[in-house]
Amino acid sequence: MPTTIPHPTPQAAPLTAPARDGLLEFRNIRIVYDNAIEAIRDVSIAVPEGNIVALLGSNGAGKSTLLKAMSGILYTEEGAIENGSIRFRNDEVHHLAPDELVRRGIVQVPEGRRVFAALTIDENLQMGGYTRTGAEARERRDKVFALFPRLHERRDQIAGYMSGGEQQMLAIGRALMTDPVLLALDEPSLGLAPLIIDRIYEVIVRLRDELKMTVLLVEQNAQRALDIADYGYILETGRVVLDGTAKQLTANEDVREFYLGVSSAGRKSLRDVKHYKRRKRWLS
Amino acid sequence: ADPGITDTEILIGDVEPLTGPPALLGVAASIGHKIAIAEANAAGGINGRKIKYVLEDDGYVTARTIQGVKKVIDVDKVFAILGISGSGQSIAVMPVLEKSGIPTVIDVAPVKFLWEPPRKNVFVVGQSYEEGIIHLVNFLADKNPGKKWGLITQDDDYGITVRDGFDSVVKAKKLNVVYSGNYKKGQQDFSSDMLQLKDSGAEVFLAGGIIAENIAMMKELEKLSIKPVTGIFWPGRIEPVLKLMGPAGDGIYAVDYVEPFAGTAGKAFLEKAKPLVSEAEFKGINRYTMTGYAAAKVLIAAIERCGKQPTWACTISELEKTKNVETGVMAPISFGPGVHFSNQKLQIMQADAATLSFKPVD
Amino acid sequence: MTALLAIENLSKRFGGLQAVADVSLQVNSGEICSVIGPNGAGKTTLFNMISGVLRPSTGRITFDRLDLSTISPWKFAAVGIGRTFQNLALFKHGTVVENILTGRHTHLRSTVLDAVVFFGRTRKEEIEARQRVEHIIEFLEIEHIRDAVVGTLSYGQQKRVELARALACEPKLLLLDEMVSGMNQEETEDIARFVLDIRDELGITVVMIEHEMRIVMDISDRIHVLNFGRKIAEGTPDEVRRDPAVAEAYLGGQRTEAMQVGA
Amino acid sequence: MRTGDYKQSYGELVALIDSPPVWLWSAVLLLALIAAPHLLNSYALSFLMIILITVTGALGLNILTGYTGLISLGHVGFLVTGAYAYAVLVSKYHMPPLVGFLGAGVVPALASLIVGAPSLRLKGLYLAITTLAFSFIINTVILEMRWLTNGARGIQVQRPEIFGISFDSDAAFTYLCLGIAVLTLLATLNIRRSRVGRAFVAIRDNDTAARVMGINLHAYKLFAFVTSAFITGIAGALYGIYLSFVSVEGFPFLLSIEALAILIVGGLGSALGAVLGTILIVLLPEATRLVFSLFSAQLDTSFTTGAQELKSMLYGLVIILFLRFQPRGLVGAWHDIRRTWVHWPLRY
Amino acid sequence: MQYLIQLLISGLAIGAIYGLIAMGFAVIYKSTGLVNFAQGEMTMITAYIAWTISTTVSGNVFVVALGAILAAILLGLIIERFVMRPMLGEPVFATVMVTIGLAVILRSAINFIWDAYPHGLDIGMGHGIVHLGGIGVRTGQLAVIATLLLLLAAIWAFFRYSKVGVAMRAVAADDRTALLMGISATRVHALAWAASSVIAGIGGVFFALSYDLSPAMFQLGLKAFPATILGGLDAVLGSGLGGLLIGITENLAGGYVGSGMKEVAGFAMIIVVLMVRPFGIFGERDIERV
Ligand SMILES: Nc1ncnc2c1ncn2[C@@H]1O[C@H](COP(=O)(O)OP(=O)(O)OP(=O)(O)O)[C@@H](O)[C@H]1O
Ligand SMILES: Nc1ncnc2c1ncn2[C@@H]1O[C@H](COP(=O)(O)OP(=O)(O)OP(=O)(O)O)[C@@H](O)[C@H]1O
Ligand SMILES: [Mg+2]
Ligand SMILES: [Mg+2]
Repeated sequence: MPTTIPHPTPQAAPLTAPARDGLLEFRNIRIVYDNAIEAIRDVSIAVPEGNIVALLGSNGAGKSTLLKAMSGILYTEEGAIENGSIRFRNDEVHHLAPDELVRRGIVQVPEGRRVFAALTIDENLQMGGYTRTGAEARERRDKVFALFPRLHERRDQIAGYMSGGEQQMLAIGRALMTDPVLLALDEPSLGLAPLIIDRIYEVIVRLRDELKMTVLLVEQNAQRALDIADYGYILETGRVVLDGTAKQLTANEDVREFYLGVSSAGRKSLRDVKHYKRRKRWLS
Repeated sequence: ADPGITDTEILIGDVEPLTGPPALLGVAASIGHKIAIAEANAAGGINGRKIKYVLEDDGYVTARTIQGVKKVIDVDKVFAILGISGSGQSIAVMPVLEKSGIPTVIDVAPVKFLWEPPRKNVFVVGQSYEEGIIHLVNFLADKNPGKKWGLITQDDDYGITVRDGFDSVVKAKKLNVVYSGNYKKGQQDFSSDMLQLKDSGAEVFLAGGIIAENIAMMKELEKLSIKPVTGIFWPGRIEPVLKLMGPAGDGIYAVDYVEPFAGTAGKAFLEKAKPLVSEAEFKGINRYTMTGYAAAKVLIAAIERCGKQPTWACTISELEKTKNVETGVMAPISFGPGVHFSNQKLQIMQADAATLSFKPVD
Repeated sequence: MTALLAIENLSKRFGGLQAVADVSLQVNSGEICSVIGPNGAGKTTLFNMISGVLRPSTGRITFDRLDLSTISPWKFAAVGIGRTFQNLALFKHGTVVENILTGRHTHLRSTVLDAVVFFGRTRKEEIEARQRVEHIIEFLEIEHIRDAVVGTLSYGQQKRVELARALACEPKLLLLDEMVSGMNQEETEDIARFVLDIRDELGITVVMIEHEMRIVMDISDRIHVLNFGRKIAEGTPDEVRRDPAVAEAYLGGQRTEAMQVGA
Repeated sequence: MRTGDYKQSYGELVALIDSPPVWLWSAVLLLALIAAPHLLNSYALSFLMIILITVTGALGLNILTGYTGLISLGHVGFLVTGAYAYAVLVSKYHMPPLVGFLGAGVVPALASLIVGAPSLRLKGLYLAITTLAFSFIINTVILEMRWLTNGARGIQVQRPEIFGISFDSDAAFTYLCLGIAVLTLLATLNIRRSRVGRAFVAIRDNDTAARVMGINLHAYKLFAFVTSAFITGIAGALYGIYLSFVSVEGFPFLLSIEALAILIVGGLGSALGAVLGTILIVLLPEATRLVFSLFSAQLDTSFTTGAQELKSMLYGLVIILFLRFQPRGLVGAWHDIRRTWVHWPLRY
Repeated sequence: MQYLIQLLISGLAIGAIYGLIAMGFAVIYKSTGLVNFAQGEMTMITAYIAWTISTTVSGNVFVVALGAILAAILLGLIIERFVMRPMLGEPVFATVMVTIGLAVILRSAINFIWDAYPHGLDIGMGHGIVHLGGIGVRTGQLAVIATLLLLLAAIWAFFRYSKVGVAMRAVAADDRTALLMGISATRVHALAWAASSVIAGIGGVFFALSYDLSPAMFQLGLKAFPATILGGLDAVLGSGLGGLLIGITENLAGGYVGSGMKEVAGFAMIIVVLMVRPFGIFGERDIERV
């Protein structure tokens, strides 16, 4: 089993309840698709209030699956939680309907933007504020426009025709419309220009620092994520293989090699990548 | 022995549309069969054998009619067949019937193809649409000489037959036809058609619809405030139609070979039927009940004449010997050697909106 | 070096929006070249015009000395232009092998009637196609998923299948739209290696759209920068990195050092 | 447990049937079908005929709707055109039946160009409605061309005689249907594993990408229309012969819907699905009848319309429940069963 | 001239009925992305219920209207809850097929509960004939045209201004993401089914008023579906207008060309219109970006 490496994490025994407690907790959770594909096996993750927690891992590791479980929409893809629980503010929430979860303050920006293509930007935002009253929604919309002026400029445009980056902004803005306590972002930097990523990360940090929002950040761009995160988990094929504070992770040799692309000799050029590479130690 | 017959029972099969809109005809015909059978059974059956009736639904889909007929022949192994669905359907099952050689009396949809040329084992009770039309048009033409004529027909086999009959009288009597319409089966709105009719100034009108179509046409004419002399054919001659036409339906002419229910023969038939069928079935009685009843009577009588051990061959030859069999619902029925069509006598009747019934016209 | 692709004063309007405005650029044979620019700058639109998905509003695209406006869009593949898509455009009910086989379309000849009979020439040509596909699968190291239905694969794997499909067309010019977005470092390294191999071993000219500066700066020979549909800069990675206009419009100052090799 | 078949050569990759058990089962099935006409009574045989004819038609529709993703709500239009082409050529002009069958394929194929060409710009249901319109228009045309088609009177059709072999008996006619169905199945599978089939599927899954791969969308959509109409037309001719009487009324609009139902219930886009779907849809009414007679022998033969209506309600209900629990159709169910079989008793 | 006006009026009247049912199609399509092949049957049930109310409870127009609307709402809700909701998240084709199965059930249910004979819906005013400048029109016909126009305005406002209206479009576009935003897709669907059932049901009742109830009435769905396509599947208003257009075309063709050409004329027009506007007159082009 995986944890043969001596990494300094408090989560030494994965089979027990997590050592840290948080606003949102996944406890020993196991998720199966189609009654056949086991996407998540016994994962425990805690997201403490007011923190940014990064969730890293390669393609197909199960990151998005965890977020789907959190939002209560697994059933739409024939997925089901077979074991374990999800707790929010110490209540079990994994059996709640999606709209109830949103009302309680859990929201996610889904992978791949998923804006309502046929609706205008304004209408997309309105849908974000669906669970809120008219006045609340208007107020929040002004805040979103302040955060992303570009959305304001094009508010009457059909969302489907916007560029990828614009759509990502809209998706985040739409999620903020729900007035969340916990915001989960599934790969927010996907397909965005560096400048925009900077902006979005600034926004994420501000959400934590100024609005005391709790953020669960799923990312491929490990460098960026660990820069702003307080704590991080690394997921591989449905298991947590490593976790620790952002600092600890950044210092870990494997993480540096495989997620940050830096070796002891500093960052290497992609021109010089070798065909045969060192194996990850947690796979040995 | 031939199939379908045991010491105590004799099986008769039938395939009718029992679901969907044409159920109106299929159910009514099957009730007619049932009345005749119940009557015979009450009188001790056919030489001691009770008649059992096997009925299949074809939903008015030709392929299912074929399967239904094969089922009653092959699986239920009936002794004889009655009825059989619409005209297209009975034409399509002809090869199956002929090949099997089973005695068959058709009553629902008398079309020429079924008896021209005569098939050895198939008999048809009724009258052809063409003859019906010719009779009606001749009657109306004699009564309304020199008038302008209008006609509308359905775009199917039935419609063409009606049209051909009409055309033959037009030619013979040199009628002045000012409107000739042709509507698509299933059409529900007749406003433009009736407007055209009005525009043409037609004074005598042949409504070639079936049921709902005729009602819609009459109501449309009422809206346009014209009331030509109108004639309809037997498929649409059922009493509830008059209620729906309201005053617009008063005085329309119809042609048929079965007795109207308002006449003495009709009343007597209803009297007889009442104790033999359920209440729901009694409500389902219409003219097709009479055609079904008559055919069943003829068949039962033929089997009966075969005595203790009826066979197909005997039944067929006895059917052929049918001579002036009284059924009480239409003129006496006769077949003959090589004549497998009973060629019923026609009569004209007229609608009376006050009593919601058709009354014979002499 | 000859220009494989020459674009002159190309523009595209969508209603009131000028998505690409008066862009001219050249891509030489054997180059790896990148197009970068902020979101909505018109990069994908540019690719769409080069690959025949959209017709330009004005301007000219010359490929291999052929004016592309003179041929039907579906012939672009036969001329030698292959591409991948920003948001994955796979045939998601088919297996990996089938998807890649579809890429061989222009190299096969059989008609409907041949297909019905599936004998002789048709059979031979199909077998040959499969042989080639196996080579591509080997080249891109996706043997383990060759029979999987594409829709069930992870994003990174799907991207690789798309690349394989484009290679099956045997293009002279390969357009890659955000190949490594959504990939982690390790997978990015793999793709970088493949792109280099594609150029070096297969001799295919590559144009990439990327937001991931590591790959852009590390492996491109030339970079073109678009902003609001216009070209604002062009040059080697070093030139572009230092260009203040690019920094302001796109890179956003503070992280450029991190992209320096060896930093 | 079988662990898989390892291929030795590239040639094996294109084989239609690549494992010995499948060969075995196909052979057994074919033998069973050949024996069937001598074992079944004519009622059961009529189901077999209908199934074989319907399979042919469903495979035709499958090329257009299942493979290429062009929904047709008017496929009965091709069916009726094929039936009339055969009836006119053979019954009216006394051509040999082979010519009739050829005409039954070619005439609908030509007609499909008339629908297909203007529909190239249309997608999804917008295309579906033009096919629907086509089927209604074709009915009107047939009814109007009385000199050729006898209008609403319809045309009698005899069972054919080809190369001196009479297909008059039910058994012989079943063989004819079987032969054509098997050929159609082979043709469909061959198309599917070739360049053309892949192009069809590519158009269905992503037309932009298909075009970038060098697929001429217009041409291939028309190919799909033509191939599909050709096969459907042949099925139409067989159906006409089976009915022994070709008339517009014998080909109600309902058949178009039923054909789609077959594909969906079978599993869209799969030839095997089309076959399984046909069997289910054709036999379902019979099955509901049997269920009914189980409950009450009296209900079944009594002629209260109520019982008949209940029967068709049961039919609808079965379809709904089936799709509820097996939305990917019979093919999906088949895959699930196979997976369970291979993996049992391990779950994942 | 009078001939033409007469044709136009009856065209509008039947077209308004098509339009109402077409709007029923469009409402469901717009919020669930499905074509409801049972629309004609649902329309028919509402009309039959109205008839039953008029013959057993009261022939008063308001009683019948209220009863029919309530019945239609209930019907829509029941179907959504027990037939459609279990199919949530399943492939579109399978779900559409379920509506076909539903149509079979409803059609048989109608024949089971009522009979195959035609019935006239007689609620007093509908059958009255008024003469406008020498042209006879039934009051029911005038009423259906007015109702359609009223509903068109109401629905336009609903989709334009109400949050729920926008939510319907959002759910149709991407129900999973709508769920993530806290929009209860099931509630939106239920609303859509109820609304569609009512709108189409009104069309059915008017049809029964102007013509008759008969087991063939479900075929109205087959007439209205093309109208929906003509107007644009996702355009509720467009569908209403599409119905009017088809009604008028059919009547003009019937009045000037010949009655056999009625249906063909309607379809021919649809084909011609789709050649020019592939997504219907008011439909929105699919948003496709690569
Ligand atoms: N709807 C589904 N049905 C079946 N399997 C699924 C489904 N969605 C995901 N999976 C499987 O579950 C596993 C985890 O997928 P998930 O999308 O959660 O990964 P991820 O970590 O988000 O990857 P990525 O970085 O590519 O987004 C994968 O193996 C995937 O194939
Ligand atoms: N089919 C279309 N119709 C209307 N507008 C479009 C269309 N395609 C693109 N646009 C618009 O053109 C502009 C350029 O889009 P494009 O997709 O080319 O940007 P991009 O540079 O690829 O951005 P990104 O990096 O985010 O992918 C955007 O503002 C977009 O909204
Ligand atoms: Mg993911
Ligand atoms: Mg782009």
